[in-house]
Amino acid sequence: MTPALLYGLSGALLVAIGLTGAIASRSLVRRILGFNVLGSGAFVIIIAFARRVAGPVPDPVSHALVLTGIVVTVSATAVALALAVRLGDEEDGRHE
Amino acid sequence: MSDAVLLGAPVLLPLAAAVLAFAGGDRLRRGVTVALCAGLALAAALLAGAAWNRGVITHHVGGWLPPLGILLRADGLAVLMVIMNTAVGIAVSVFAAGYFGGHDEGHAAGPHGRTALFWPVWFMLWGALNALFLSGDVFNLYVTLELVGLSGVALISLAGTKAWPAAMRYLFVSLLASLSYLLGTALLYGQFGVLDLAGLGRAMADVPAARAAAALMFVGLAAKTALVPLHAWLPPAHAGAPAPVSAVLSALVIKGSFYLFLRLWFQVFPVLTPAVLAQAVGLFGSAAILWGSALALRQSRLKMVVAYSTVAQVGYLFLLFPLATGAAASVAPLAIAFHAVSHACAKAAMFMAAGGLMLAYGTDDIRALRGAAVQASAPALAFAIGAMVLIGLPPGGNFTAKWLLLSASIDTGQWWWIPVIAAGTLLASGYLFRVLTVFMESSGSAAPASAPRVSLAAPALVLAVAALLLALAAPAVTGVLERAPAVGLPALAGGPS
Amino acid sequence: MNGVAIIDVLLAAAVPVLAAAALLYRDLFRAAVVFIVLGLTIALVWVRLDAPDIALAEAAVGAGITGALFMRALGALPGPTRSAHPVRSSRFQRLAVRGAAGVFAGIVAALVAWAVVTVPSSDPVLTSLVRDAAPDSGVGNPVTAVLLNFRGYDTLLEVGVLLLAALGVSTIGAHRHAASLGGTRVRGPVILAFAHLVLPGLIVLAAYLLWTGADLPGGAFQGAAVLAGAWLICAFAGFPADVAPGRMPAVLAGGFCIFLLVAAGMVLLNGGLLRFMPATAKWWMLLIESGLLVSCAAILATLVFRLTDDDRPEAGR
Amino acid sequence: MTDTHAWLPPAILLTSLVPGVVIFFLGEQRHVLRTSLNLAGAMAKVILVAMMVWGVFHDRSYAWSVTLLPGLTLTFRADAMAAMFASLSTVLWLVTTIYAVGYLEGSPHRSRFFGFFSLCVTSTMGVALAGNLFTFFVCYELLTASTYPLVVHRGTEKALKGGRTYLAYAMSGGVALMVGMIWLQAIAGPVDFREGGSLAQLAVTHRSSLIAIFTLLIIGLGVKAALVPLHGWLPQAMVAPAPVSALLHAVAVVKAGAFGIVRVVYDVYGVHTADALGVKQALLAVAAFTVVYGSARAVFQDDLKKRLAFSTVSQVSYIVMGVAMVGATSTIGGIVHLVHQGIMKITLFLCAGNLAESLHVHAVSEMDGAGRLMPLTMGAFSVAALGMIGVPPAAGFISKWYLGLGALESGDAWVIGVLAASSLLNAVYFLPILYAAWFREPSAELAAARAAHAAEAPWALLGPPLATAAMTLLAGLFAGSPFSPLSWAALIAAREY
Repeated sequence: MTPALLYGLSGALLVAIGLTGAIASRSLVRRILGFNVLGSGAFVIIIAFARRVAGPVPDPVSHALVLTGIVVTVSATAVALALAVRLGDEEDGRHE
Repeated sequence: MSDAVLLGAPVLLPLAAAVLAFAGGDRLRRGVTVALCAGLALAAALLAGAAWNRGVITHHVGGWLPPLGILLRADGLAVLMVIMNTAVGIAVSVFAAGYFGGHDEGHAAGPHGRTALFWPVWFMLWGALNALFLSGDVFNLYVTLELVGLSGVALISLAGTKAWPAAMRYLFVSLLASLSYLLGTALLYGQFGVLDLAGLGRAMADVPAARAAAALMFVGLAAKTALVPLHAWLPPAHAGAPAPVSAVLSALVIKGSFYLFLRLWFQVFPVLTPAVLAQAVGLFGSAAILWGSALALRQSRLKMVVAYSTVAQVGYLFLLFPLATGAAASVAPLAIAFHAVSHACAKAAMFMAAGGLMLAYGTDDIRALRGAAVQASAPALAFAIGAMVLIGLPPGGNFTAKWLLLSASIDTGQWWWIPVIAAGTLLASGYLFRVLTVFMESSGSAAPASAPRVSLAAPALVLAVAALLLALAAPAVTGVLERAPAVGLPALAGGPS
Repeated sequence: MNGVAIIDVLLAAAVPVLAAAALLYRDLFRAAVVFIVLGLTIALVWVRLDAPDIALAEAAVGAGITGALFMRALGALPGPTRSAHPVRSSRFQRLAVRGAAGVFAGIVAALVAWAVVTVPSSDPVLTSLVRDAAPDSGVGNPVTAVLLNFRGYDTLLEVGVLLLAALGVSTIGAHRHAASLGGTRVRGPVILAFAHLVLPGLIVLAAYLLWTGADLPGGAFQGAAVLAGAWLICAFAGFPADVAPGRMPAVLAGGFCIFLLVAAGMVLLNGGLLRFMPATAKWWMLLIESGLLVSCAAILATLVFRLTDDDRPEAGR
Repeated sequence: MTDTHAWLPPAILLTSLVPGVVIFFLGEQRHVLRTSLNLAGAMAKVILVAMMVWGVFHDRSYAWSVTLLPGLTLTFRADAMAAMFASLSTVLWLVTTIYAVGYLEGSPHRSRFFGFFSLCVTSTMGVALAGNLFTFFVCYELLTASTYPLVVHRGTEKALKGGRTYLAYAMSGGVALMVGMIWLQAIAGPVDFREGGSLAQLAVTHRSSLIAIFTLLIIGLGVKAALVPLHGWLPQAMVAPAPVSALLHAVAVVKAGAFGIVRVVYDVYGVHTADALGVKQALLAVAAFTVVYGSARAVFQDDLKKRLAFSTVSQVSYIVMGVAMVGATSTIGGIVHLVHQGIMKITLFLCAGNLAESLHVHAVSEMDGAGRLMPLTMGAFSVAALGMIGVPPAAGFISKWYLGLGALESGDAWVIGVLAASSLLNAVYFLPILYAAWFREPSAELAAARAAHAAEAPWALLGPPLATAAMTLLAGLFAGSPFSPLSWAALIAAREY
């Protein structure tokens, strides 16, 4: 059980929880939370893969990918929240 | 003309224009739009010429060879997609200038400011689509997919409050699809250690990680392409959006995720796509054709009919896989190239025509558009020609695609696609002529609230006629695809060779 | 259990638990707080996995900015829905939906876990390629080398996504442009003291992160997140944080514009998109990064402010 | 055969396409320009077709082709059969244009009408000059697309219903034809029309599929050739204005179907191959049944145009019967009837239009004394009616004579019985009309109508039917002359065998 495998499985668990939250929640804000958890799960898996061999420096490309991923996720979250607020956080959003 | 400019221009020009349009005022925006349209037309022409003479055009961004650096590559299919993107993009830009110049679709327009934001977001989308068509790196494609998705959501929400629920659902589907694609990329990178499509294709093996990645990526992209049963989000989003946005979404954005699906299927995962999986995808395609058309028959709003027609036409695209998987040579890829370009032009023309009618009549309820063939003849004619092309009447591009799909079905002995295509044609003529009949009605037709503006109908007419005469451009399309063959895609078998 | 310390086991367990908590708490505000804690825990995971750059980014952007976004959104939502949820569909129906989603998510996670387990335990070929090419990249920190040199095109599009988010929020929020930061005033003595104390430090930290990014963990995005934090504190504390309305779009799009100009410039100078010569690579990248620092900070701050239309003073918590 | 005049076939098509497109965009009130454009186009086409007929008579070949895709070429070629159908269409289009200008005086949307009218004739000429099955199909489908707006021109509920039925039949037929053609191309490669057919050697190896393909092709063509049970749309399409029902449903649309069957039997399969496959007997049976069924239904129609419509259903099957019998004489009979029926039926429809226009007479029961009020119109009507019955010296007699002789020659003696029965039925539904018109006193309303205004139609509406009536007589009397339809049919038959 290397750290990579441990965190990899933890990432897989995050994916499961995030996906459930993203699909099944009724509140839009909670679904956006779910998406963020799902994204973090994917990033944990990527960085876990980067740490499979105990070398001085883990794989820098994975780190660059995750950095890009984090920025993209925050952008998507911002747009999603802007819409969710306008829709009053109701699933069918019939507020206006 | 160095490859860097040939492949860089279609991506960087729109992004630069987006920055200028966002930072500058109205006066600057009109100039930027004209300059961008001219620039992209020139870039597309040069790229096509280079591909015609030199075959596949490639450029290593930053000078680093893959797998380290990112490869930009334009093979025949990519060049066709860029040309389609440019042609439809220019027409939509002209239409949008007239459309947003006037008043909004009579709904919560909000301050003029919001429609001014249409231009930077649209240019971003335009550049992102070109980036998607030209990129050869699987993670870079994730970023372009996200850029396309987010700009789509922003454009839909331009239509004001009534479009926000549809924009929200579109965003959720887009996010789920992008994240599942990202997970797939993570697993591929973990397993094979490279990120460029060609490298992945070479290293591909039937291992659990590859299977998981394939499943995640294909389902995600199928959701973004609104393949039945993952299509429910499309009609409200495409019909709710302002007309130029609906045209772009249905004509171009759908093709982006399908193009990626095709690239992965033929270049990266050929090992993992057995014939039985291809047949399954073909079945989903057939379900889309029949189910989309059936729903289109029952719509009372014009834009909903056109939106469900997109769901149906997407089904034809997915017939490519059963007909081309495993075949050494097949005409199916050529058929899909024709179908993609022809559907893009015809669908964009129909949505623009519907937008023009909506501005003139104030509503897009079909019953209220009685006698449009007389009162608003220009948009009605554009819609009619677009409908004729989509039904598959010669000499349209869809007709050529249908002809090649039927030939491929018979050549490969898969005769069961023939009744599907035949039924698709009849159903399409059903739900489209239903609308045209209402246009031709003379009794009890009310005059439109405002006279339809020619500037709105002209781009629609030009695109519709282009789609109608696409069959005559067949030698050029075949030539580009043969001179710059796409990796993994079966060669064109149409030739006497 | 080679190389696995107790802390790893704890962190690996804590992360999913916190995630589940964030999604199950009835009160959305408490869920958001747990989400921020989750972000910080994941930052610790990054530290354990020897990914300092990502730890910085996760803490500043993942937990910080995203947390601020959620707080801002929850602040704008009508009160009652934030806590008790009007149960329209029957409990059984909601359980069925949640159960089905759980099963589907379980299958996906099992698929992913199965892949994670069977992945070969060798470093990807790219690691050695980066190590060999690092000297020519002009920077010491390999992550920055990958981000701005080897895969600079990714970062270009990524900044595009960020700028697009600012545009999207403005489009949805019906504002002419992201003309001004605006935002709410808190005027509390605590925030004023806190601002006086921490602002100069944050700005110096942001500049430091930018500069060291070349050779040590750090970089434009991390610096931008810190600067955005400073910007928010300024605005909340009521200090004049507004850029002149007309020039705000230029600030937002400035970094992206510089990046585009450099990309195109390299075609003219070195004959390739984003192709830097080893000698001058460091300075071009620094130019891009400084542009990104200011613009991304402005964008992140705008995302938080323009999220909602109302500018009423922050109510209660 | 040198290919000296490759420009001729496309020039013939352009003489109606160019005016058509220009007329589309002409303002409603531009009568003079529109009429002159129409007539100029018609005259130019007549001259060019005359040149072509002269050239073909001297064994000169005119072929123009463009290759769209490998295996898909658009070819227009003038052979003997094409020359005949082209000359028939051209002459009758000129006549009908003159009639239509007069008939539609003062009615709305004439630019749209004449635009589609010209497009329709262009596609008919395309059908005539098609050099291979693919080109034939392209023009065949364009014919559907361009005739639909003419059928629903008036926009009334009845017209739209008729249009819907027409589309349902035509689109289904088109799909059947397309599938059949692609299947044939998959087996035999691209199929060009060649005198004597080109499937002889394939008949042995692919017997069952060739029979299935023949069935599909005949179903596709049978819709327009109004073979029972595919004839349902023809009577309902009679709701169109008189010039439309005259040209389209007596000459263009219906003849395109019959001409298609002639092409398939003679130039694709070849007479002997079709006979060997045993499909000719089935075709003969269907045609014979349609002949009798059409005439029988016509007897019970009170509406004049519906009666003429069912008469068309029966008469077109004379052509199919002639084609379905093996033997030079029956071929001559069938092909010459293609021309004769066209001339006679157009006269009847034009006269029916005059009666409806001047005396508002629509039903047979209202025709008492019409002869006294409109002697010239009724005179032309009588000549054509007698010709249809087969009374010498009118043209109808000649074609029935040759069909009878051919039946004896090919051993299908029972066909003479069918001819006799049909002629009898013709008499039963035509003679009462003539008797009522000439020998009965005009009813009260008709007398009042005579007092109201000059009973006889204006010259623009009177000239065309008189001309075509004269042609009926001339074709009968001068059957022996070198350029008569009969001798031309003999030339074709000679080349086929």
